[in-house]
Amino acid sequence: MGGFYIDWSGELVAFFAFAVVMIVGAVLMLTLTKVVHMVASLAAVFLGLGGMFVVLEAEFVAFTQVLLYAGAVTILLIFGIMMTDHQAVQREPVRPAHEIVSAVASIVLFGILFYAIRTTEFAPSAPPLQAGVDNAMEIGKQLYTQHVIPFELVSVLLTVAFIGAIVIAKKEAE
Amino acid sequence: METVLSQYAWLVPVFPLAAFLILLAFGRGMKRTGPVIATLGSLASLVLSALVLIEQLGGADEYNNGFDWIQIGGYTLTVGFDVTNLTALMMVVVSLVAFLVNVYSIGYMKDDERISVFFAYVALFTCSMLGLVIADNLLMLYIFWELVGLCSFLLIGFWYYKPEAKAAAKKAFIVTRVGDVGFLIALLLLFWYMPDHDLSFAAIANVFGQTGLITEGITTLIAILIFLGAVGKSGQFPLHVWLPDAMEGPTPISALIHAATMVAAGVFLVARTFPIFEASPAALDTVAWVGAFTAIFAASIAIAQDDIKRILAYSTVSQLGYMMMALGLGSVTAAMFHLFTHAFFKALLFLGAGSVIHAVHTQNIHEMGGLGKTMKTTAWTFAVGALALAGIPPLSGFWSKDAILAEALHDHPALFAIGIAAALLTALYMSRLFFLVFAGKPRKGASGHESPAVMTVPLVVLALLAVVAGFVEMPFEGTGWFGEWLTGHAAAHEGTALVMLVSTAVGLLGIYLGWLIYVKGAIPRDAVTKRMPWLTRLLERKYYIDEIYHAVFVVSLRAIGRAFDAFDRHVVGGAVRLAGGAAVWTGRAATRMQNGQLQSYGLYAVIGLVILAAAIAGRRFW
Amino acid sequence: MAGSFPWLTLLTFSPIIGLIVLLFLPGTNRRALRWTAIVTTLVPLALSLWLFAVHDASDPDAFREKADWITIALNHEAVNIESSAYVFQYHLAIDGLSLPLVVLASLVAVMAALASVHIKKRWKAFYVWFLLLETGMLGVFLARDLILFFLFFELTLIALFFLIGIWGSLNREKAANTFLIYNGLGSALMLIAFVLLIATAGASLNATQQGGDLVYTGDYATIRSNLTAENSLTNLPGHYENPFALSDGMRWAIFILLLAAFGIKLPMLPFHTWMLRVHAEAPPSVVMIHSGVLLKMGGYGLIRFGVGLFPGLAEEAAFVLALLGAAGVLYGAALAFVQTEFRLVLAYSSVSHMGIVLLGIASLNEIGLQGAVYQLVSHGLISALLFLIVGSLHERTGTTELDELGGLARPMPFMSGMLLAAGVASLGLPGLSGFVGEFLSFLGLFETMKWVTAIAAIGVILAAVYILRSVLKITFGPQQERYAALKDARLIEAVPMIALMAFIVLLGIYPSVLTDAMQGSFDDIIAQLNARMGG
Amino acid sequence: MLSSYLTMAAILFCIGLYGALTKRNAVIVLMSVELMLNSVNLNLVAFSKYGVVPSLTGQIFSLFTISVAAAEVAVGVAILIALFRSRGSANVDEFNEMRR
Amino acid sequence: MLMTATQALTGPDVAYLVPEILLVGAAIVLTVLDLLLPNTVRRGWISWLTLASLAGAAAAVIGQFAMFNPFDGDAEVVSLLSDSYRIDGFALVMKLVILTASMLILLMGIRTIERDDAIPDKGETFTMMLPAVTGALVLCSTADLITMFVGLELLGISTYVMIGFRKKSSLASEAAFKYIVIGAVSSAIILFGMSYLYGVTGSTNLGWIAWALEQAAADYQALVYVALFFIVAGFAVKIAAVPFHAWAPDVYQGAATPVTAFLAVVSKAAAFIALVRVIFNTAVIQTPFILGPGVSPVGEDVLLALKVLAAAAMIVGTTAALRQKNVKRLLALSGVANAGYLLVPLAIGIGSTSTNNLGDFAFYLVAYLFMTIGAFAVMAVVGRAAGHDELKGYAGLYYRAPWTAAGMVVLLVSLAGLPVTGGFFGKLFILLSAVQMKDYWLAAIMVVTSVISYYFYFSIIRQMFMRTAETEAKLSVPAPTGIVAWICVVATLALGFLPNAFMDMFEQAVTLSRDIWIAVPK
Repeated sequence: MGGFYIDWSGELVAFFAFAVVMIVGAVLMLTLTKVVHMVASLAAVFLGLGGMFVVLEAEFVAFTQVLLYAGAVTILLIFGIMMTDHQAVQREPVRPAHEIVSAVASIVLFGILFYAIRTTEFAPSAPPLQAGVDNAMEIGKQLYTQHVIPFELVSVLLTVAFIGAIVIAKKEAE
Repeated sequence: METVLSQYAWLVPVFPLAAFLILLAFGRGMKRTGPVIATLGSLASLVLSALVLIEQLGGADEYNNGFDWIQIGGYTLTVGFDVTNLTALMMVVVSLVAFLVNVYSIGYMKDDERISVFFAYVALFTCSMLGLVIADNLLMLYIFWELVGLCSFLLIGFWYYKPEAKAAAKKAFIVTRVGDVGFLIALLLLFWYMPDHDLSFAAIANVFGQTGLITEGITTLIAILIFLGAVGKSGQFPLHVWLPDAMEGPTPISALIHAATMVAAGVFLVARTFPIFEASPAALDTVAWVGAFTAIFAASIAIAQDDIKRILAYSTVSQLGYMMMALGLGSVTAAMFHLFTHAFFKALLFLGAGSVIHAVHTQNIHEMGGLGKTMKTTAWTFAVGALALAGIPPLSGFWSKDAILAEALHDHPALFAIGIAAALLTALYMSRLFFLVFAGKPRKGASGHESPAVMTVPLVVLALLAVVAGFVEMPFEGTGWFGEWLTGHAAAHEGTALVMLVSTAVGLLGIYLGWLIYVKGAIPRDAVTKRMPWLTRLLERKYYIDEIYHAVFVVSLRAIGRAFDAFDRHVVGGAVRLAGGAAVWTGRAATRMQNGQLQSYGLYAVIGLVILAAAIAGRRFW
Repeated sequence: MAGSFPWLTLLTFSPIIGLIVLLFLPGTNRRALRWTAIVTTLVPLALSLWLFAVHDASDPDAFREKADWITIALNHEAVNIESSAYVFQYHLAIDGLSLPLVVLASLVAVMAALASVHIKKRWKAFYVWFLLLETGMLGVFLARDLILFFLFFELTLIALFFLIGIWGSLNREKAANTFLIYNGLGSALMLIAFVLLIATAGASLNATQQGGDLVYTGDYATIRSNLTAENSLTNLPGHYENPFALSDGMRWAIFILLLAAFGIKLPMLPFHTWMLRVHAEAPPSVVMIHSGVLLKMGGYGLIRFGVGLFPGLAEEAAFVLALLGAAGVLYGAALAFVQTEFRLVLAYSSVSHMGIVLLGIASLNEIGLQGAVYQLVSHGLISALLFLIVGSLHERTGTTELDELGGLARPMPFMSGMLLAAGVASLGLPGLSGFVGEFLSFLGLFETMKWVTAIAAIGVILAAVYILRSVLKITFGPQQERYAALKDARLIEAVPMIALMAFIVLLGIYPSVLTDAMQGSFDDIIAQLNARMGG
Repeated sequence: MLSSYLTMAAILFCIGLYGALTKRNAVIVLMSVELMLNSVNLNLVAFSKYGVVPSLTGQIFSLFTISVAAAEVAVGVAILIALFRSRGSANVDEFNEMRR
Repeated sequence: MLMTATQALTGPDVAYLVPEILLVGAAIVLTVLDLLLPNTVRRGWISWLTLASLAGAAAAVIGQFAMFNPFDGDAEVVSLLSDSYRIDGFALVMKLVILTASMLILLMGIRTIERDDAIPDKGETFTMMLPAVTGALVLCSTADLITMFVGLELLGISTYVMIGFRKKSSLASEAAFKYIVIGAVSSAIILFGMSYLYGVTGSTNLGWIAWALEQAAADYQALVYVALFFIVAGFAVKIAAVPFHAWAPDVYQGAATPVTAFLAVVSKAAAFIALVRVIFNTAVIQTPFILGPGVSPVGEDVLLALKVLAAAAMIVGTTAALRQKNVKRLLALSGVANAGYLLVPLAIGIGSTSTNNLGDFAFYLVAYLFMTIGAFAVMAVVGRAAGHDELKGYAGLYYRAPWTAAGMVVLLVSLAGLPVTGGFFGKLFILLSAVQMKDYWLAAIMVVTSVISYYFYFSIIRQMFMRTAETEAKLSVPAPTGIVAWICVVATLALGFLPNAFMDMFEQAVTLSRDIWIAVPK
């Protein structure tokens, strides 16, 4: 990067806005005490990420993100909470050593990543992808040609998960 | 002259061997016939060796024959036999004494339930001893040397249930082994230094006869090491300690092995390898001084002992010292002569002692007395032996001891003085022994009775030999054919008259003193004890040599063993445990990681990733 | 005479035939099982004696059996090589070094089979493992391929683990474990050394125009000749530096690995502690084999692989080897002297006697090497005999503690006599085999290292000390009441005792029977050493 | 610009990781894992636009990731429900019946 | 842009997917049948039909040898969708391995699962194996990161579900939960690495990546490091290499024994197979031996990381097992150690003296397969009889089931790496390669840990042969389980006596340059 020359383009502004939402959401998820609140803040992160995808001109992905994550996954997690310990409150830490070591490890790992990102100078050999409006169309095409095998496999995977989840979660008649 | 019988000399040891094998295989059922077979075996040996001797006396050539024993690459170890005048003579001595002891033992051992075992051992010993004698090279001699040691060990421990016998047997074996190691190393040295790695006596004589083939240092080393072997076997100081203890064996064994034959093997060995000694004055001196010291040292102990056989044992040690001294003085003739006569009279004394013990069932001379009346034959034959030992003319001991003293006087007056002193002591302790046992009144009701003929006849035969054996070599012109025959040149006889006078006087003096003390009581028995109790104690306790050895060797070896044991357990074993412990410890740490906490598992993974990245990739970016 | 019949294979695997027969016998019929096993062990004995009789040192190929076993063509891309392969062969052969040990192994096996009367349970399984063990040890001495050798070596390991663990005395499991781990470690070191050898000296390359045929082999002879011919692989195509060249450091590493591996088995100081427990815990007939044959695999390996492959290094290390040997002799003797348990006395005595083997090896001359082998054979016979007697005594008295024994010569004259005879054989009495091995080893070493030999010779005295101490403690002394009613040896015990003693005497009186067979076995090694000195 | 997105993704990843390693409530742990997976999507989409060789593949990859992650959550929650039935607790640190 | 030249799946191409399609189809049909049939109908036949479909898939794979004969050196690899999917020698052989293992495990599990009261839905447990195996087969064939990820997840989610199906055991639920969380985290880590790899090379195709990585490693060294290290770490979790292994004992313990066997063999093998493709197309190529001097050190560093992982796995796996008294956990730790051994051929790279890493890997994998499945089969029997999986359950097994005990000895001896077994030669080949590559320390660790492992493998033998059982009653061995155990024993011995039979076949069928290194479509 070399220096902190900041070009306040529209993308950057949007990026920062979403970044703030996401980081705040993520941090809140870690610090809030009530489980339901945590889920709500996580949903905020998901939405922020969807916004970021839009900024990156990946509208289809953004759409999927919002639908699947902010929608389905969050609901699923709320179900999970409801069916388990919905009154539960995150208690005071009882494993300080574990938490400190985890924090240190996470921070060091971030340090490594940050170092790697910052020391790299990106010199793309091609201009940024300007997908334009037929983004979804192109994605669809590729999914059904180039990536048809994983696509079909994912359908199998979803079926498996579906059946599995039902069978596992259903109550056994004693 | 043609050698006819000498070619078959190898049969001499084979007869007793055959007897041994027969007894070993069938001995259990042969309590009666077993002894007879063994005796016949030794008789056959005696006859054949006598014939060989006669042939050799007749001037037959020396005869040698053998074959390869081990052949490795370019090296050969051989076995073979040698008939020379020396070996022929020794064969006769050995087989004669063996035969007589066999006969004697038929009577002496007849009540023992393991009599056939006894005779088997004796036969094996006879075989080994004869093998030792006729061996034509040093290795073969060594082999038989060890075998006679084994037989000695077996026979000392014959009454295995007696703790003393067990201890004595063990001691005999181990102490002689110390000397044997010296012998072994000498053997190794000789093998690598001799041209063509030839260990035969002929080659040794040849090589060491010439100067310069082998350096003097090595020669001396070899000689001393060989002598070390002889010291062990012949009970010379400082390895004499086993011999008195060996008296725990049956008395005929003491006569055969520990008086007449095996213990003389040391002398024989030195005589056989004498060219090596001759090439090294230092070695000769060593031999002479060790011999002389042993002679007087053992004689002094003998005075203070109470056990009849122990006295005789120390006497043997002392006489062997004489022989060694003779060898050290360079006179094989004198040494062999004394060996020859000593074999007879000492065997006689032991068998006589055996006869006494057989009768009174004790070995303490203070518990005997007056046996001269009840055991006439034993008494007079014993007297002959004692006089011969004391060096009273014209018995055989006189002549042979005289030859040695003459050599000493000629070469080394100091040694002569020691020899004379030892002779005095010899006469003293023999008279003490004789008078206490046979004179005076019976003590403790030990009246005794004469032994059967089968025991007394050998006594008589030996007594005769003890009388006449000395006449083969007298210090007069024209009578010294023994030395000439044995070594090829006649012994010098200078100043012998003086020696004869002095030694006779000393002998008589000793006997007189003994008579004064023990018969007449003119000098109180405790005269010395009262004034110098420490001296008596010192002599009684044999100069504390056993105690010193125990402290120095046994205790320290045990301490070393214990120390090593601790080392083995804690250091070597500890290292092993440590290695195993490292694995277990790692495993324990790894197991502790398995705390069941999912998040800990995740944390390990993250830490692992961080460390891998930081350590391996990170080094590229520092 | 030999024809093309696979005599060596028959010899090695004949116990397996008996094993198969055993499987069909009912497990409760003790006599049938035992006699099947005994008869089975007689087959290899007969074969090995026959081989011993007809063996001709000048015709080493008379009984060579070689067959392709594992030949694997490997991928060879990225290297300019036409083809490459692993070639591990089934390769058995005899020579003067292995022959005496084969005879020893088959002989001791017969004796141990006879001695198996002491086995009180699960006979069928016992004989199965027993016969497997025999195949293993015969194979070890015959194999001429590194991998094949290793297979047989490990077979003995597994078989012995079971034999100790199931039929041993009180602490058998622990003993079996100790044995397994310690010896496993030894063979692991050996495996590393072997793999290093195969990967370097085992590689041979036939260069052609386009590339070459690269073959990695475990063949002993190939590895040996490659090791001696230093630069056999400079014809590697391309400009790679010879990747198969062994640096001096690697040579030393391999040599030391081999030394340690076989040193553990021998056992060499300070790798001996595992053996104590085995000696103390294993059943008599197994200790007979263990002490009588398996330890010998260590000495055999040292000579065949240590000295045979690296004579030059062996020469440079000779002094250290000799010191280790001498230390073993004295250390073992001193420890044997203070033990209070007879089997431990014998165990330490083995340490001491195996020290003599090292001395013989360290001499690196023909006398010493033959002496070492002689000592191996002799100690094999003697210790087998001793442990047979110990087993018989233990069965009767229920103890091997020296303090609790005594005066057994009266109730058991035959066995006591045998014990005494075996004892004196063990302490190196001339006329018995122990002496010859000891003497030749000393004699050989004396040429080069006089002082070490002289110091080690003190062990001769110590041997007398500890052997007599313990043997006399057991047999001599006043008779003890509780042992008065004990019976002397049964016929089935006496026969192996007498037979072993007969061999001990034979080897003691007429050593040529063995030395002639070994004649020329070490010519290669000696020649190489001489060449070194000349060059 | 790419660096910013990557940094953002790294932040999310590490926060998710921290959450997964420390949160006691099993549902939150699952949520944290989702956060980690989401950060990957950000990477992919960012690379898809600004990468060395920009291509749609990144976006497609992220679609796969999203669907797989959803399936994973479903199964995870189902297992958690079954576990909660037998344990009566949704605290991760109490799921330690098996250890050592 | 190369990637935009998209390739569609044509009709004939479907023929190459027959095994996978067969399995998926069977899975769906059987599941539907299971759901539709009334509860009164017995479900025993479902397991046999599952087995049959696996056998069908295996037959189909064998049939594919006709389409692409790997033994023919000139045959061209069948590549679908620009290497998303490859039918090459490596894929075919590995698919056979996976299918063999799956069939054995299924056969062994038939009776075990039927008798397991903690599994209410037995039919699903069997049918769920089919998508799992499909995932594994996909991993054998794919050379595209996306497909690889999906395959990995298909395998993963199916196995989470299989463990979770043992609902009535709270241990199993705990195991499933642990496994899914750890699995998801590892997936996230792998994905993170993959995303970077995609970013710096612009492709998810391994062939392209292999080609582009040399430049990328020069330009974006740090990111390439992160990418590869993250991928390695993620896969290390899947294969249970230390310190990423801690989940394994818990999960193995909780799962039903056949499922455990599936985890230990199929899951591990599939992850390894995928890792082989990744590593050989990235790290192994980025070494001086291939690209000449001056290449970025990243390749060698990744290999070094793999070596460290291998060493740690061997050491920790073996030593931790020393104190383990639960046989299932013990086998889990043994699996950790074996992961270490299997990592070695990947980690040592190739050089002028050794290029047969794949052969070493495959041979040991096959040996591992047989010995581990065999051991699990015996464990299933013993564990059921004893009611627990503790070591003492094996006491006196020799008296109760002598032949089973004897077979177990062979398997344990093989696991310990002693001759004459497949385990021995597997280790030997790896060892030879390691030494040829001059990685002596790794070789030393291999050998020493093998020796340490004697202790616990033989502790089972000690229990079986040297202890007495509480009961003398004969142990009944269900026929399918017994057959599996004996197939494994015989195969283990066969691999030991005739290692060349498999090795030759493999070395002829698989070559690095054709099967692993993907020719970049220029």
